[in-house]
Amino acid sequence: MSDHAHSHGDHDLPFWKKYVFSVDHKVIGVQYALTALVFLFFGFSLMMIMRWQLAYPGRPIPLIGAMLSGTLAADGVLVGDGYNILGAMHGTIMVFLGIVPLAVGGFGNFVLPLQIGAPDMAFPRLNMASYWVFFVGGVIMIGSMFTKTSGAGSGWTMYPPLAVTAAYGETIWLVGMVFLITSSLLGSVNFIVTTIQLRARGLSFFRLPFFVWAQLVTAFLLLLAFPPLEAAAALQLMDRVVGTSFFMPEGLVLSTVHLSHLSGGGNPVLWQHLFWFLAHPEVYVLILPGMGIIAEVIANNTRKPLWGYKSLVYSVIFLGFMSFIVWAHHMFMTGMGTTLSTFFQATTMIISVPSVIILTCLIISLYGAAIRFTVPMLFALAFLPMFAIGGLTGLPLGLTASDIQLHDTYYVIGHFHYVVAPGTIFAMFAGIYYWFPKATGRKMSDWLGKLHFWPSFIFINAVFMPMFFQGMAGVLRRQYDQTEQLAGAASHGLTLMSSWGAWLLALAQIPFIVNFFWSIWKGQRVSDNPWHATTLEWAAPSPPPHGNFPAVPVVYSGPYEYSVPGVSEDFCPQNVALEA
Amino acid sequence: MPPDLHYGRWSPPDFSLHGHNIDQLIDVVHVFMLALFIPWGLFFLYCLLKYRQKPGQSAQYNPVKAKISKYAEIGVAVVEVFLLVGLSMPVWAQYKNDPPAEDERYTVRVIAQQFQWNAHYAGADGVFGKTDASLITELNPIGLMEEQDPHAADDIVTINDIHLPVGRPIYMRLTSLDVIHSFFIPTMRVKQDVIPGMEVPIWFEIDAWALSDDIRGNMTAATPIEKASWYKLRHHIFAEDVVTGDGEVMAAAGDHLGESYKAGTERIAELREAGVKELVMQPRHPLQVVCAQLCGNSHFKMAAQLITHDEAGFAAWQAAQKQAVEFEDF
Amino acid sequence: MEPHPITGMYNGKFGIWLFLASEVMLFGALFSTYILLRVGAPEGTWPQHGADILNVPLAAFNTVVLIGSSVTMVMAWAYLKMKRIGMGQLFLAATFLLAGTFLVVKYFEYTEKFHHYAVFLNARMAVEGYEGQVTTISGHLAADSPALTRASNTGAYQAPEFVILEPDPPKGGGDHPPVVRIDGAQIKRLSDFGPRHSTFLATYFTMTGLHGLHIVGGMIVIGYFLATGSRFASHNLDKYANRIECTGLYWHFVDLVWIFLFPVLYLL
Amino acid sequence: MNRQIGMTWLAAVFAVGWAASSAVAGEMGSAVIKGRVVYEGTPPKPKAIKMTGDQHCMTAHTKPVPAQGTIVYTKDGNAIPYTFVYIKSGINDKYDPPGDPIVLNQHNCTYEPHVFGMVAGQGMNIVNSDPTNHNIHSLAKKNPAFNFAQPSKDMVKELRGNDTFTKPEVMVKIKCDVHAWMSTYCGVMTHPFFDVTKDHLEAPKGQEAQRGAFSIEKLPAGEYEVAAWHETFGEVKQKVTVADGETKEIVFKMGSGAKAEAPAAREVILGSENKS
Repeated sequence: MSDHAHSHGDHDLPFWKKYVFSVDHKVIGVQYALTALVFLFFGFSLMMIMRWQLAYPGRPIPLIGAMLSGTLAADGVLVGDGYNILGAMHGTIMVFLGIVPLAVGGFGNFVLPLQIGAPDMAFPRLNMASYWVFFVGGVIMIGSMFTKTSGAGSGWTMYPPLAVTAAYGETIWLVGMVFLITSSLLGSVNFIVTTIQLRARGLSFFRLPFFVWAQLVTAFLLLLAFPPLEAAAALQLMDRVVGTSFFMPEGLVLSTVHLSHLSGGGNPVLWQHLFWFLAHPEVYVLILPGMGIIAEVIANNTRKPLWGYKSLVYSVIFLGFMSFIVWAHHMFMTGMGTTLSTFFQATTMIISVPSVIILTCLIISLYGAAIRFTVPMLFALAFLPMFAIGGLTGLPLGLTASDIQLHDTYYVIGHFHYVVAPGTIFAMFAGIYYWFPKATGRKMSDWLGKLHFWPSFIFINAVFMPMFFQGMAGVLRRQYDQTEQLAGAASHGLTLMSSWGAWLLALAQIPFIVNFFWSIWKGQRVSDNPWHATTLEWAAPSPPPHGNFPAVPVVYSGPYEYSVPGVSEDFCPQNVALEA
Repeated sequence: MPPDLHYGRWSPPDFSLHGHNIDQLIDVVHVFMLALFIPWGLFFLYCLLKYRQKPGQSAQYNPVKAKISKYAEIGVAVVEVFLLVGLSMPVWAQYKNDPPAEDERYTVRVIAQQFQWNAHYAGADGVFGKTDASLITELNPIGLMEEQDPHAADDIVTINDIHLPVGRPIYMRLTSLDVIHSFFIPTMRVKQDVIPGMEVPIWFEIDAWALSDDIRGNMTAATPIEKASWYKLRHHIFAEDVVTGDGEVMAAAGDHLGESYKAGTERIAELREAGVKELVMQPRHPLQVVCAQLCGNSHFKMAAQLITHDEAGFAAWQAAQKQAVEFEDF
Repeated sequence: MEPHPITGMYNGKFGIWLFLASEVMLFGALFSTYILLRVGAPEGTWPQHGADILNVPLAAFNTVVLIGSSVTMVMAWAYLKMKRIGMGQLFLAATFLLAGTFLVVKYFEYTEKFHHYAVFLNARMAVEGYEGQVTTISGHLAADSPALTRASNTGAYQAPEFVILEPDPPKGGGDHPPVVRIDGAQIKRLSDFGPRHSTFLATYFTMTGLHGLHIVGGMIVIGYFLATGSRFASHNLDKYANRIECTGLYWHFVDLVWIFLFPVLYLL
Repeated sequence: MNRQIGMTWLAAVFAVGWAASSAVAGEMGSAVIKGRVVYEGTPPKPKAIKMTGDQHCMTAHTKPVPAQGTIVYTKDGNAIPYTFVYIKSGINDKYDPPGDPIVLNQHNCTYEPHVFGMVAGQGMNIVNSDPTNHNIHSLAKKNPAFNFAQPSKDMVKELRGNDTFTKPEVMVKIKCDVHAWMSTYCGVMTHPFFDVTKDHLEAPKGQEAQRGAFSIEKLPAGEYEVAAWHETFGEVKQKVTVADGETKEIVFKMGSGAKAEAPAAREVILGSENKS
C-alpha cells in the first residue's frame, strides 16, 4: 500500500496533476466514465444514420447527409461502404469504447476501492496509465473515421479474408485494438490485486458487495480472454502489413485477379476461433458489471438483503468460468460437425442456468420488500424483464438446428441488443443515478430522471422488439438495403418502426444530458449517505477526498443488512457494529 | 400444397423436406420461452404492486423459503436438456450426417464470389470439368478449363440463377473464390458459410410439388392501393392486366412498378389516380438465395434466383443451354 | 510491503503473476495457431523439420545464453537480499549483456533469411544436381541476376524477366549444384525466406519477433534499474529487491517461452 | 467528416499543381498515323454475356449481348474494335492533362466506353446511369486500386488529383463486382497520342469501312514505336517514322497469325486445381 502512502493528503496539486494525469482512482473513474459516455453517444449517432438508410433506402440523409465524406456517402445518400463502416464502427465503439470502459473503467474504478474500504487502487500509476492507453486507443479508433477510408468496414468481427483484403481502415482498427486490449489488461491486473489484497479489516469474501464480485470475475475474464485477441490482431496485422497468409488460403481470386503473391496455407476460420475465444467472455464482461450495479440498487431500494446472495456469487463465478468454453456457438454455420457442435450447444445450455439463477434471485428479492421507486430503481427494475428477453432469445440461437434459420438474421441483433442496450446500458444509467451523489455530493433531479426513464423504456422496446419478427421472417443483418430481399421488402414496416423508435430514443436522452450537467452544479445537496445504504462507499464523505476514508473503516457485517429486526434504522452500514 | 404463401410472416414458407423439423423446434423453443416469461413476469408485477414502500411498514429481513425457485431452475434445466437432446441434436444430425447416395442425388457446385453466386453443372456426362484459378475471366467466372479438359465441354455455368430439379436429393458443393460468404435459402431452411480454400458439401431435398412457377402463382396477393409501397412491392410483377373502367390497360401482366423508389412511387400514384383499388401482384422470383455473411460493399446485392424444375423441365433447360447464341448481324 | 495473509504475496509480486497469466494466454494462442496451421497445412507447404530451414546451432547457443541470463538474474536478486548491492548490480549488468547477446545473434539469424531466396515454379522441372524434378528451388541470387523489384500494391516481389540462382546443395549434403537461369515465365512466385515465404516462416517470425520484443522490454526495465538502482537501493533496499524479484519473474517467463519456442520451431 | 473533404481537395489541388509544374510541356505536331486493326486467320466466334441476376440488366437488353472482347467484324475484313493504339516509345516529353475530365458511364450494365485512354493526372468522372447498384473496382497495379459502390441512379464520383490515375500504366482494368461481365480498360499515358479502334456503334451501317479504324493526330515528327493492345488478342507493335504534315497508313494484324503477348491485365500464374 505504500505505493499511495506518499500521496495521502496532497490536495494542493496543480490542476493537470489533480484532474488530468491524476492517480486518484475516483478522478480516473470519472475520466473513464465521461470519455465512455461521449463515445457511447458517438456510436449511437452512427447507428441513427444507418437506421435512416434502412428505413428509406437510397434516399438522401436529411441534415447531415451532405456532411458525410466521399467514402461514406454520395450526394447525401449513404453508400454500401459507408453502411458497412458505420456498422463496424458502431459495434466496435459501443463494445470496446463505450460499455466496457464505462462499466469497468468508470464504475469499477470509482466504486470498487470505496466499497472495499481501500484508500485507492493497488497500483495508482498503473491505473492512470491504463486510462491514457485506453484514451489513445479510442482516439485512434474514432480518428480512423476521419481518414480517407473513413474507418474499418468489415464488421466489428473483422473476418478475414474480407478484412485482410480491405482498405487500410482495418489496419488502424487493429492498431487501436492493441491499445484498448493493453489498457484492459493493465486495468484487470489492478482490479484483481486491489480486490484481493486491499480489502478493509473484517471484509471477508462473503461480505463483499455483489458488485465487487461481479467486477472481480470481469477482471479475470479480461485478463485471460483478451490476450488471444491481441495475438489474433498481431497475426492479422502481419497478414495486412507484411503479406503473410495466416488467414489466407491458397488460390484466392479477387475480382478475376489471382492473388498469386500469397504463400497461402492459412485458414480463415482460425481467426474466428481466436476472435470468439475473446468475444464470448467479452459478452459477460459487458453484462456482469451491469448485474452488479443492479444488485446494489435493488438491495438498497427493496430495503432488504438480496435473496440468495451466496448462490448469486457462485453463479457469477461459474458464469465466468463457463464463458470460456462456449465460443464456437458463434460458428455453427462454418460447417461444424455433429460432435463439436453438440459439445458447444451443450455448454451453451449449461451456461444459461447460472444466468437464470441470478435473475431468479434478483426477482425473489422483491418479494416481501419495501420497494422505493427511485430513478435508479426504475432502471434496475426495467433491466430485469429486458435482460430476461435477451437471455431467453439466446436459446434458439444456441441450438444448432434452429440456428440454421436464425443465424446472422435480425433475430441475433435483437437478442444481443436486448442484453446490452436495455440490459447493460439501463444498468449503467441506474449506476449513474445511484452513485452520482457520492461523486458530486449532489442528487440528480428525480423529475427529469423519470422523464428520461419512461420514454427510454418505451422506445428502446420499439427499436428492438420488431427485430425478432424480422429475424423470424429471414431478414439478414448487415444489409445495406434490406428491401433487396423478399423477406426484407415484405417486413419493411417493421424496419420503419425500429428506425423511428431509435430516433425517438435519441430524443429521450435529452433530459438525461440536461439533468446530468444541471445537477453537477445546481443539483440538490445531499448527505454522505442519501440512499440510506449499507455498503462502505457511503461511509466516506461525498465527494470522497484523496485517500477516501478519514479513518480506515472496519467491517462488522454483510453487505445488505437492511431492515434488521430490532434495529431502529432500516439499515445497518457494514462499518457499524450491530447493537446487540 | 399450402393455399397461400407469404413472406414477412412469422417465418417464410418452407419447400424443403427437412425444414418443418427446424420450424417445429423454433416454435417449441418460443412456447417454452413464453412459459417461462409470463408466470415470471406476473410474479414480478405482483411484487411491484404489493410491496411498494409504505410508511410504518418495513421489509421482511429473513429470506423467504422459496423452493419454487429451485424447482423453476431444475425445470429450466430439464426442458433445455429435452430441447437439446430431444429436438436440436436429431434435427442437426439429420441435416449434417450421412449424405444421400451418389446414384440418387443431383450434384451441383456453387462457387461464391464478390458479389455473385456461380452455379456449375456437370452437364450430360455427369462429370465436372476441372477449374483453374488462373483462367478466371469475366466470361469464365469459375476458370473452367474449357480447352484443356474434355469433361468441361458440356458443363454449364450460370450466374445468379440456380436451376435445381425437385423430388430428389440435391447435393451441393460450396466453395468461395475470395472472401467468406454464407449460402442461405430462407425458403429451404438451408444455411452454410462458404469459406475460401475449402469445399463444404450440403444436401437437402425440395418438395416434389415446389416448382417456382406454381409457387409464384400461389404467392399472388392483393395490396390495397393506399397501403402499397414500392419498397414492399419492388420485386413483384402484376399477376394480371390492370384495366381501368374505360378499358384502358394501365399495366400488363408481368409488368413491375419500376426500378427506383421515385419511378415506383410515381407509378403507384398514377394507378391510384386512374381509380385502381388494389394491386394484385406476385414476386417475380419467389425463391431467393441470399448471402448471410458480410462480404463487402455490395453484399446486400448478392442474391440469386432459385429456379426449380421437374425432371422433364430440368432436362429441357439443360439442353437449351448448349445451343449456340446467334447475334444480330453487325 | 508485508505479504498479504491470503495470497502470501505483496501487491507487486501478485500483480506480476497475474500479468504473466495473461502472457501465458497470449503465447498460448500463438502456439495453438502454430498447431492448427501445421495440422491443416496443404501437402508439402510445411517443412518436415524446422531444421531444414532454420539454423539450429545458433538457436541452441541462444538457448544457453538465455538460460544463463536467468541464472544471473536470480544471483542479482539473491545478492540484493543479502544486502550486497554492488554484486547485485553486477549480476544485473551481466543479465543485460546476455540479453543483448541474444538479440545480436537473432539479428544475424534474421538477416541471413532475408538474403536467401526461394523460387516456386509453375511446373515441375529438372535441375542439375537435384534428384528427379523439383517445384521449388532455393538459393542465393547470383551477382549477375537482375535486381528484384517489389509491386507497389502488394509489396511482394514482381516476377522478373529471369533470375540467376546459386542453388543450395540438395538435401542430405553434397556440393553446390551449378548456377541455374530461371525464366520469368516459369516462375509462379518468388520470395526471400522472410515471413511471406510460407506459413511456417510467418509463424516463426511472428513468434520469435514477439518474443524478441519481450526481451527488449525486459532490457529496458533492467537498464532502468542499472541506471537508478544503486540510489534506489540505498534508501529502500527491500523495496528495490522486490522490484528486482518482479523483474526476475518476468525475465524467467521470457526465458521459458524461448525454451518452448526452440524445440517447437527448430527441432520438431 | 466534412473537414476531410476539404483536406482531400487541398491534396488534389497540390497534386495537380505539382504535376503541372514538373512536366516538360511537350508540343503538338502535324503528323498523323492512321490505320486499322484486323484479325489474321479465322476469328473465334463471339461469346455471349449472361446478364442474369439483375432485373434492370435483363430488361435493358432483349437481344443476346456479345462480349466486347470477343467481337470481330468478319464481314468487314475481320476488323477488331476496342483496340487501344498508342505511341509506346519515341515521346519523352511530359504532356499536361486536359482540363476536362474523362467520363466513364455505367449504362445498361455496360461501361461506356469499353476501352479508353487518358493522360496521366487527367480527372475522371464515374457516372451511374442505371437504377441499380454498381461496384467500381480498379485493378490498377501502379495507380489507385479504388473499390466503391454506386447504389443509385445518377450518382457521380469525381476522381481528381491523387485519386485519379497519375502514373502511366497499360492497361488499367476496371470492373464491376456486382455484374461480373462489366469491365473497361484504361490506358494511362504521359501524352495524348493514342486512339481506340471504332466499333459498330461509332461506325454504324454505311460506314463499315471505319470499323476497327484508328487515327493518332497532331504528332510531332519523329520515329515511334506504335503498339496496339487488345484484351483478348494481346499486344502487337511496329516502328513508324513520320515527318511534319505527313500521314502514314498502317495495319496491325492480330490473332493466330500474329503472335501477341499476353494481355497486361491478366495474371499469368497457374492456380491450384479444383478437382470434381
